[in-house]
Amino acid sequence: MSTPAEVALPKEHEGMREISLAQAVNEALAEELRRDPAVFLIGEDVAEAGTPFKVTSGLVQEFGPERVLDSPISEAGITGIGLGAAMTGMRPVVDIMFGDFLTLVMDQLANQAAKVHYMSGGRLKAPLTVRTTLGATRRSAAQHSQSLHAWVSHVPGLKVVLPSTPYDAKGLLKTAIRDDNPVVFFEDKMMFAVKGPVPDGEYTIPFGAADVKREGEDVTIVATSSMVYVALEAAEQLAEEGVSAEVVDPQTLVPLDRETLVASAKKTGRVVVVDEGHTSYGASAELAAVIAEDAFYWLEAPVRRAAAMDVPVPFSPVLEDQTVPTPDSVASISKSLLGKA
Amino acid sequence: MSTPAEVALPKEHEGMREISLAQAVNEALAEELRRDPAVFLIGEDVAEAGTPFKVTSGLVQEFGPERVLDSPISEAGITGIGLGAAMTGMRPVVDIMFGDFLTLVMDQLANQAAKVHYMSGGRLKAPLTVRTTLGATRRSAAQHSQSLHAWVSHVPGLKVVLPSTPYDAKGLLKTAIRDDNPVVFFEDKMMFAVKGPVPDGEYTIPFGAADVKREGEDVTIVATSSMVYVALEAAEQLAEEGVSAEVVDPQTLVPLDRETLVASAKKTGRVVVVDEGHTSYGASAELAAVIAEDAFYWLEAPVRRAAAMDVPVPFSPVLEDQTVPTPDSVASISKSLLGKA
Amino acid sequence: MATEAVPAPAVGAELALRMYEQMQRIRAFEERVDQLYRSAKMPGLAHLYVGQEAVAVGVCEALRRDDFITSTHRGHGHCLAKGAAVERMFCELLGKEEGYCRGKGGSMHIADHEHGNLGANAIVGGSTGIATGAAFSAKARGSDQVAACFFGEGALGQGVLYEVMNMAALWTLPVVYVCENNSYNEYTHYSETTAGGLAERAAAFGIPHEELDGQDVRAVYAAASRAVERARRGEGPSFLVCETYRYYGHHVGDVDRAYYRSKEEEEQWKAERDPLHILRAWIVAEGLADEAALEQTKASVEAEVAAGAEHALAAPFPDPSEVGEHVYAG
Amino acid sequence: MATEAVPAPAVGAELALRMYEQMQRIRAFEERVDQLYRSAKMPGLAHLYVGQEAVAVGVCEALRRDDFITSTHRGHGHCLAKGAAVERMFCELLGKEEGYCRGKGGSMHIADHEHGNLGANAIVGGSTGIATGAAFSAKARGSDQVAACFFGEGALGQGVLYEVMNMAALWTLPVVYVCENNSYNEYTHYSETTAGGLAERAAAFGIPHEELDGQDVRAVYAAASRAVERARRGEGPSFLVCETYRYYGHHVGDVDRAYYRSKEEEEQWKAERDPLHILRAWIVAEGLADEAALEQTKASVEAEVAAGAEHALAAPFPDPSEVGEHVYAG
Ligand SMILES: Cc1ncc(C[n+]2csc(CCOP(=O)(O)OP(=O)(O)O)c2C)c(N)n1
Ligand SMILES: Cc1ncc(C[n+]2csc(CCOP(=O)(O)OP(=O)(O)O)c2C)c(N)n1
Ligand SMILES: [Mg+2]
Ligand SMILES: [Mg+2]
Repeated sequence: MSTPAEVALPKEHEGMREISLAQAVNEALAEELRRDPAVFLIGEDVAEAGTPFKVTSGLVQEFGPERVLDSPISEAGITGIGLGAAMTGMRPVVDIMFGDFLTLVMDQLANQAAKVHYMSGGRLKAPLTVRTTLGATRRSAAQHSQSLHAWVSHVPGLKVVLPSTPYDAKGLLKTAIRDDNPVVFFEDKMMFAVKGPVPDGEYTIPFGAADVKREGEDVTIVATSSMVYVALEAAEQLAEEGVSAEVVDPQTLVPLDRETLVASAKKTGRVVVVDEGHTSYGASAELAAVIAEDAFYWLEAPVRRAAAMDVPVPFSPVLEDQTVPTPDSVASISKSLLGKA
Repeated sequence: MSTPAEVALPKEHEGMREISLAQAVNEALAEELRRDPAVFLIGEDVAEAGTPFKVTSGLVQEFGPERVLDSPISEAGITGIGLGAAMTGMRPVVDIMFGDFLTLVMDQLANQAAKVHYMSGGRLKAPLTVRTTLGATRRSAAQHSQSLHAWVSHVPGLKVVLPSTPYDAKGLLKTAIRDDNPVVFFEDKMMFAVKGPVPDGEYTIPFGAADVKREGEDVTIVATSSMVYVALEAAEQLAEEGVSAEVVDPQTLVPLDRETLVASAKKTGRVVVVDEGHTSYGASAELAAVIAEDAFYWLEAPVRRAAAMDVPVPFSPVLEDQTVPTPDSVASISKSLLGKA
Repeated sequence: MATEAVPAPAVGAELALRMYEQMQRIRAFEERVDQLYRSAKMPGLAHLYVGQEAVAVGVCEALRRDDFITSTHRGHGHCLAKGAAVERMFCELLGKEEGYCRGKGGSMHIADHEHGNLGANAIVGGSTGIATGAAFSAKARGSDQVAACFFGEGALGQGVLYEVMNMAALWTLPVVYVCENNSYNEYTHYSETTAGGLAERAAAFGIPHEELDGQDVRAVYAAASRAVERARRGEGPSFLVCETYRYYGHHVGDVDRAYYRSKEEEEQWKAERDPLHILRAWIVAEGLADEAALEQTKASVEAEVAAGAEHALAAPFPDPSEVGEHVYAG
Repeated sequence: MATEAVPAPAVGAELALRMYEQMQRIRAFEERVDQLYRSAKMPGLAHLYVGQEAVAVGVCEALRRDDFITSTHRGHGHCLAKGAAVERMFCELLGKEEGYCRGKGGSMHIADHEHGNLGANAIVGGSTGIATGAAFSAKARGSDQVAACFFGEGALGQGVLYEVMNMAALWTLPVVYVCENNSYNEYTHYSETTAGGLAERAAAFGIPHEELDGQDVRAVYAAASRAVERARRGEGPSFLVCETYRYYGHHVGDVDRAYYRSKEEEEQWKAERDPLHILRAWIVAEGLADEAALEQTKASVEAEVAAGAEHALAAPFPDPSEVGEHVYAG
């Protein structure tokens, strides 16, 4: 996302603290490590360094180097080891530092982890969580900026989670770790510092339930991960112009809550899908296709996509900033659907 | 595809021979090897064995083991070597035996080959062709039956080709080898024996031009690779019931000929997309989304997808056969769009 | 560096006869698979283990039931050697509901979790991560289980093997890597695809290794026992290179093999280095059993195999509705 | 097996002074990059090469202009050593149109095809395939070009390295693998991530290898010359392990390093094993130049670097419309 600014989220509860998304993830990991001796973390620089994003800081101190393991730079190997451990009684959380390195683990994820339950006729299972990142505009160039969630979403047997707020991240990550299936959990690097309210106590968030981040009547903006903030900012802009936008966050791409998405589309009749993956053959295509199919007779205008440009992410800021959806671009597409170009 | 039966294709020319798709690919490779000393083939068992599908038979005899290389079982390694050779003056054709093994080369393809031209500001280039396979119903189970073209189609910088006939395969493969970009070329394993007319002389087929395999008025069936045969059989069935179906083969998913697809959709007002990849987050989602967006005001019914089930491909024939689109299922979806359920 | 010369447990009569029976069972099973294919009764293809029986049996006899194995596309022998039943295996190969994987896996994905078989694998080298992870888990759970990871010499081409061997060595994981060198990667001789030595690949990570005659089940058993006990004692991984040979083609359809290996080579292995002959001769020479008793064993496993195949042929397919089941657990 | 002891070309005055200048250029460049970062004038991060200069310079001086190199995330030193101009490099690091990649690559993807630099790479081990493929191409085209493949010891964790080393050995490709062991994979000491030896990883494939002092540019040059000439003669790959050290953090933002390495360790390397000190002392002792002349060289590259940075700061960004260009060639 291009604007990591904190956005006041609609949700407000009692007994909430304001913590960052990085802290929320850290708490989820710590709580699950405490709760279940089968849980362990493995990844590059996850122990003393706490990852480059400082997401796992402090965990090795509490749980020791046997449960928080610094690994060699072997993404395929650690995912394979995580899988074998998952198949034999453990609940590994594998840290793949940049989502761009999913390229290296697709065999372990797609050919092995995703299929073992099915191929064994339900007799083996792989309760494996892979945490990784997505998102551009960090000036990290083409190999450290990709949002590759569409790939894993295309693989039956994997579940795919894209939280947008600290609250969601914590609750969904705990669900992921307890799930008996391989789950790929994407965190936007630009979101780690974003703060939001998180309750003190224990909670989990179920998979397959989209969350309406803002209610509205005129247009539906379906947005994933940090694009939720872009959508909310766009909704603010639109509100100033008298347009009421509903922002829907699918939260999990697999399983997908088609019902909530389609219900919102039917209500507003106009939909923009915002996602930070490349546009073509991206997650936004599936979301758009599902809505265009199921809400067909309710739509007043074509479903539009605002996703990343179909270019490798360039380094130069003047170029990179153009490649991602922005509040302005989302607001302007939304208005065009309402004939207010 | 479930029905590898030969289907009479509409195209008829003078001076044609009937050859199999395997032979057509073989001819394309031989001609390009003859034409350009920079071309070489590398892959597992491509030399004396001629691949398990006998597609490269005879080439090592003509071109020698320096240009037709049996490699170790190192998919990532040979793709990386192919890339380095491509960047320094060669035109490698890398053979990835089963499309399922693309899992192992995604880093070389997506992080390296796809991006090198862009990342270098246009100063380096990678004229690399990767030939691989797709398609189920060969009783090969979950790790030898996938159709993973959606993944590579999502990566800007790669071109993606899915030929359906011997004629197309030959012309498109020659274009791929001459292209200055990395191209992933998918052949359906079940199609190798399918025969079709191929002219004697030299020809190439441009990328980005969809081919209308059958003209019709009532419904458009967009179909990729061997699904074209399924679509044509469905069209035959529909014709018997008085429904005129148009069958459009995109031929290249990247670049995509949106115009031809959308024009057909506008003409018929009803579209089914048939693809052998899994449905969710698959290539069919992009094709459906593009059509639903651009032909929105012409559509009489939602764009429907007939793609592979979202399950790992099961071994047992009674299960596997259910996972893929069939002429019956495509015809029945088409009829439902016309209110003839 | 070789695995230390801890004295291998002696092979007594009971063990020798069990190994003989298991090897015969594998051979009979595989020969029946070939017939099923040739009579078009089996869907798809299969990669037969005939000729390599001593490796699977020698290693698995050194393991406990609760130890793990991971296997390959050529996995029937490993599966039987680890304790699977002939009948349920045939059911799997024929895509029947009673199969180990309810017909969903087939030959290349057969798994038998009751006996610790975490599955055959159709990706060359694809189970090396799983085996190493199972060893990690055994250690993390404080159990003394061991994982044996079978793969062909072709898997030395897959990078992930080196990644996991490094971690197995670093973290002293209880895993035994079993490289079955049958000289061929499909249709290409391994000397055309493999630089340097085979055992050296493990030596690079400081992993103890042995090269041994994979046709002599007693040699395999002895080396495997050393490696397994080493792992169980918490001393980490080992690597065994077993020289062996497959008698049939790469898969059942590979019948014209002259372009990649000679009839003489095949005949020589069968005549001089057949694992069943070698063990049988030793049993008889040692007086542990006579020819008649061994013939009796052979006849009995052949009957078991024939009955198993018949049963499987008659068994029902899974209900078509199962296609959508088991995509997700829970 | 070490690379054969062919006598290394002697380092004369001209070469010594050129190497000194190149090393100074790299150091001055990197120190300026650090300043640019700290004054918030550079977008993103950069991984500085300070401390490792002798490796890039020693290897690249053994190469011809038309030889290839591939580089890493820590790639500025390689790029300069292979002949790149300071000004265009700064332009790239600042995302400017005049940069080697028109600002599209940045620090981690800087490439200079005019001097055979096929690119830095932000995937650890990511360029090992490219380098080996460039060597393949050199051989296939009948040229006598050589490819040098730089990587950190962390890349020994990546499987693809083993895949391509196997093929380089099998096909006697003219590639020199240069492993720069600076002891750290980011924030983790390599002994925690690396089992066995480093050079043994190449030995497994029968690749000749040498372990050497990466702070002594003459030692690097000598070993690289042997390896390069061997490759040029058609005798295949070599593997060099260069012991070295990075003075700065893993990247410019890594300033609090106490949790993973001590100040003493850092100071000791700087005081006792600085590659510039070592070369300078030798040059003076041999009477090839005096301190004043060397100071003069230093001042002149520092001026060049300062001017290059100023130029780049003032240079224009690419036109925004370029974002959609260069996705596809042709
Ligand atoms: C990653 C991968 N690449 C290629 C193949 C195709 N393939 C199947 S078996 C085989 C040869 C394996 O040789 P080896 O490992 O020696 O086992 P063997 O067949 O001799 O038992 C190949 C290349 C595959 N299944 N997986
Ligand atoms: C495949 C991959 N995994 C992880 C990273 C993140 N990362 C960047 S540099 C680095 C450490 C590299 O260590 P080494 O290879 O020794 O090089 P050095 O930084 O010491 O020069 C890591 C883990 C990466 N860029 N690529
Ligand atoms: Mg073999
Ligand atoms: Mg290092």
